[in-house]
Amino acid sequence: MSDPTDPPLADLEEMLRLAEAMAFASPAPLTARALGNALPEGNDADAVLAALAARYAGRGVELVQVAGGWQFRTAPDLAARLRRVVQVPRRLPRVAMETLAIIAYHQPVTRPEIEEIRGAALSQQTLDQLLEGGLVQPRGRKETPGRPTMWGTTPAFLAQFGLNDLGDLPRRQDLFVEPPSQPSHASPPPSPAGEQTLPEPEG
Amino acid sequence: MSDPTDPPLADLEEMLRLAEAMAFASPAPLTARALGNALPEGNDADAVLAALAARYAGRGVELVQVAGGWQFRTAPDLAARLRRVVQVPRRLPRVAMETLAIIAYHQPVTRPEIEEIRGAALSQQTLDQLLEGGLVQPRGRKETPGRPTMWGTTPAFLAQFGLNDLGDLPRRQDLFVEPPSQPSHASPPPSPAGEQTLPEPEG
Amino acid sequence: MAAVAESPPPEPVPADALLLRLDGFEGPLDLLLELARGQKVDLARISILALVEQYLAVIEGARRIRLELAADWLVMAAWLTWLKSRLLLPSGSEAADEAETAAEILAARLRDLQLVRAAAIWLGGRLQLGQDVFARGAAEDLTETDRSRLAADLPGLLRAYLAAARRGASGRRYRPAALTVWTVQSALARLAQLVGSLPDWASLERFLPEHMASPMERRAALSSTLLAGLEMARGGAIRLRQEIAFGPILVGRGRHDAPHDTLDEPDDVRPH
Repeated sequence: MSDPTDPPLADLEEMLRLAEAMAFASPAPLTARALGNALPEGNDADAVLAALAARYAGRGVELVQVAGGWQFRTAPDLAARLRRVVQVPRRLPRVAMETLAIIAYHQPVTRPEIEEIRGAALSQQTLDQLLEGGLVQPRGRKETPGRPTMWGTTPAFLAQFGLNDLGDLPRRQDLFVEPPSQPSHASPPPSPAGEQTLPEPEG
Repeated sequence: MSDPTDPPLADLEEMLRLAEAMAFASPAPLTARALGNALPEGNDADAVLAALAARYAGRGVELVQVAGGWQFRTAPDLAARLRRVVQVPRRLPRVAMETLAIIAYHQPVTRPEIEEIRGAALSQQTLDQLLEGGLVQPRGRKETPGRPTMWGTTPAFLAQFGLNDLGDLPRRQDLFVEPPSQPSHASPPPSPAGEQTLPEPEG
Repeated sequence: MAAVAESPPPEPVPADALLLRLDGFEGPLDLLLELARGQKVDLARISILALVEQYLAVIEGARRIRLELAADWLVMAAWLTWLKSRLLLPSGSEAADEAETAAEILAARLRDLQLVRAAAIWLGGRLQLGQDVFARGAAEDLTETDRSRLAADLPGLLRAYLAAARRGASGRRYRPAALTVWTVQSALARLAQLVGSLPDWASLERFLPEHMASPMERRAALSSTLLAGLEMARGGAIRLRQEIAFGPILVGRGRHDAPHDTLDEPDDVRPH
């Protein structure tokens, strides 16, 4: 109910002002009932809201009817214009980064081989992270007992790291002053410098 | 800069729509610079904002200049009616207001300096009230023994009290009937903070 | 613009009234300022001596009624007592000059506090956002966060490779890989789960878990799966069959009409 001590709302213009302020300041859509309670008795809240909506039609801000009431919204054409996409790139966890690097240099490579090179177990979660990122893909199965899946990198991997092809990766011998001893059963590392051709990524 | 793919803003009316939408959608006051970046080159953002403010004058929602930008706010005369429908936080108690005033006038200022001026200890509760309201923030540390944190006000402080910048605070002599004489430094009265120097007001 | 300052209390507050609400003061300086305002003159011209006497009277009164007074009230009282004794000395002496200076500083501090009070009242008189004027109630966030991109660059990849290869090389002394042991319990659960979904007489190997990469692990898993199979066959839930010696062991669904007909060819089943 309107408080009797408030100055009377003289006319439609005053009622429009109140409806405008209420719709603007309310955290939730303004219902006709809530507005009606604030208006002097005998006034049609629906009519006031409709008049207000008409006044804002075509403006940069519009009064629209949403679930449960009326709310000011940025005009759709301008909202689209004002929308800004903020890029927040994800970081790959260290384990995933190491695994990816090993796959890049040793592809096609099986999971046990990756574990051998890293000297640590490879969790399914890590592999899933790389798969979700579209960075690695299965590259057939190795014809050894258990026929383990072999893994390789994807074109998305090349794009992510700004490489034209795998040959752009620095050669292993340029990375290591003293090359680490090779695990006996891992497949021979491809030399990205090109003495040995790398299998084409399938993606 | 305006995106060249955006449709051209036909006229002032379109620029007013855009300014209206931006001021409305922005959580912080809209700066003329931000609007200027969105307007076609060669347009005066200040003039557009002033025109928009003029259009809203006397309405239930007004465009006012605060904290270095422009923000839509409900008209002050509607406050009593709106307090019934919008949740209103408790007003800051006197102690918090005085502490805020000291920080506003003496920033950056340390807690011992605040206590020196007020002649009373600053309670954690008071500091919490100011921090919760986002009204004050740390402003580095003072290079004195103990390296106490220095405090200053925030843009939210300006916005809350309807100030465009700190220069809108009344000058000391306008608050005081007579200009205060320069205090000299000798054997001052005891203070709870135990500091023996009066902070030099920056007023 | 809203009304600016509330005007200060028009009447000086009598000392005994102050006494009753000492707790309402924010420390000695606050009380001194209140007393000074009671002098009804500009703060620049207050009588410090009169002020000191008023303060000491209030404190004396408070101590008569209840002894609990915070230390800073008493510290101020002691200091003011010292100040009073010096202010009463004939002017010109060094002690009197010192007292004059101290009195000026006290007056300056009171003016500073008065200023703070005035500033706080001025601020309080402003139209406050959230109190008197209201911003938009429902936020509309037009920014979108795109986390689809990856923060990874080539140097990071190479660093990772070096770190992994070094660690792998340094740990490459003989160290048996930790076995993933496929327990009979797990095998039982998996068999029970899969037996309905695979065609009858599927090879036992098809019931092995996936990701059994090393041959050792596979053999261990095969043993536990066979043990589980024997256990389930005993209960009639499945049937086992091996057509030739050392050939694949085949798994079929149990015959519910003859639950006690356990193994079809029990003699053929042996671990390999």
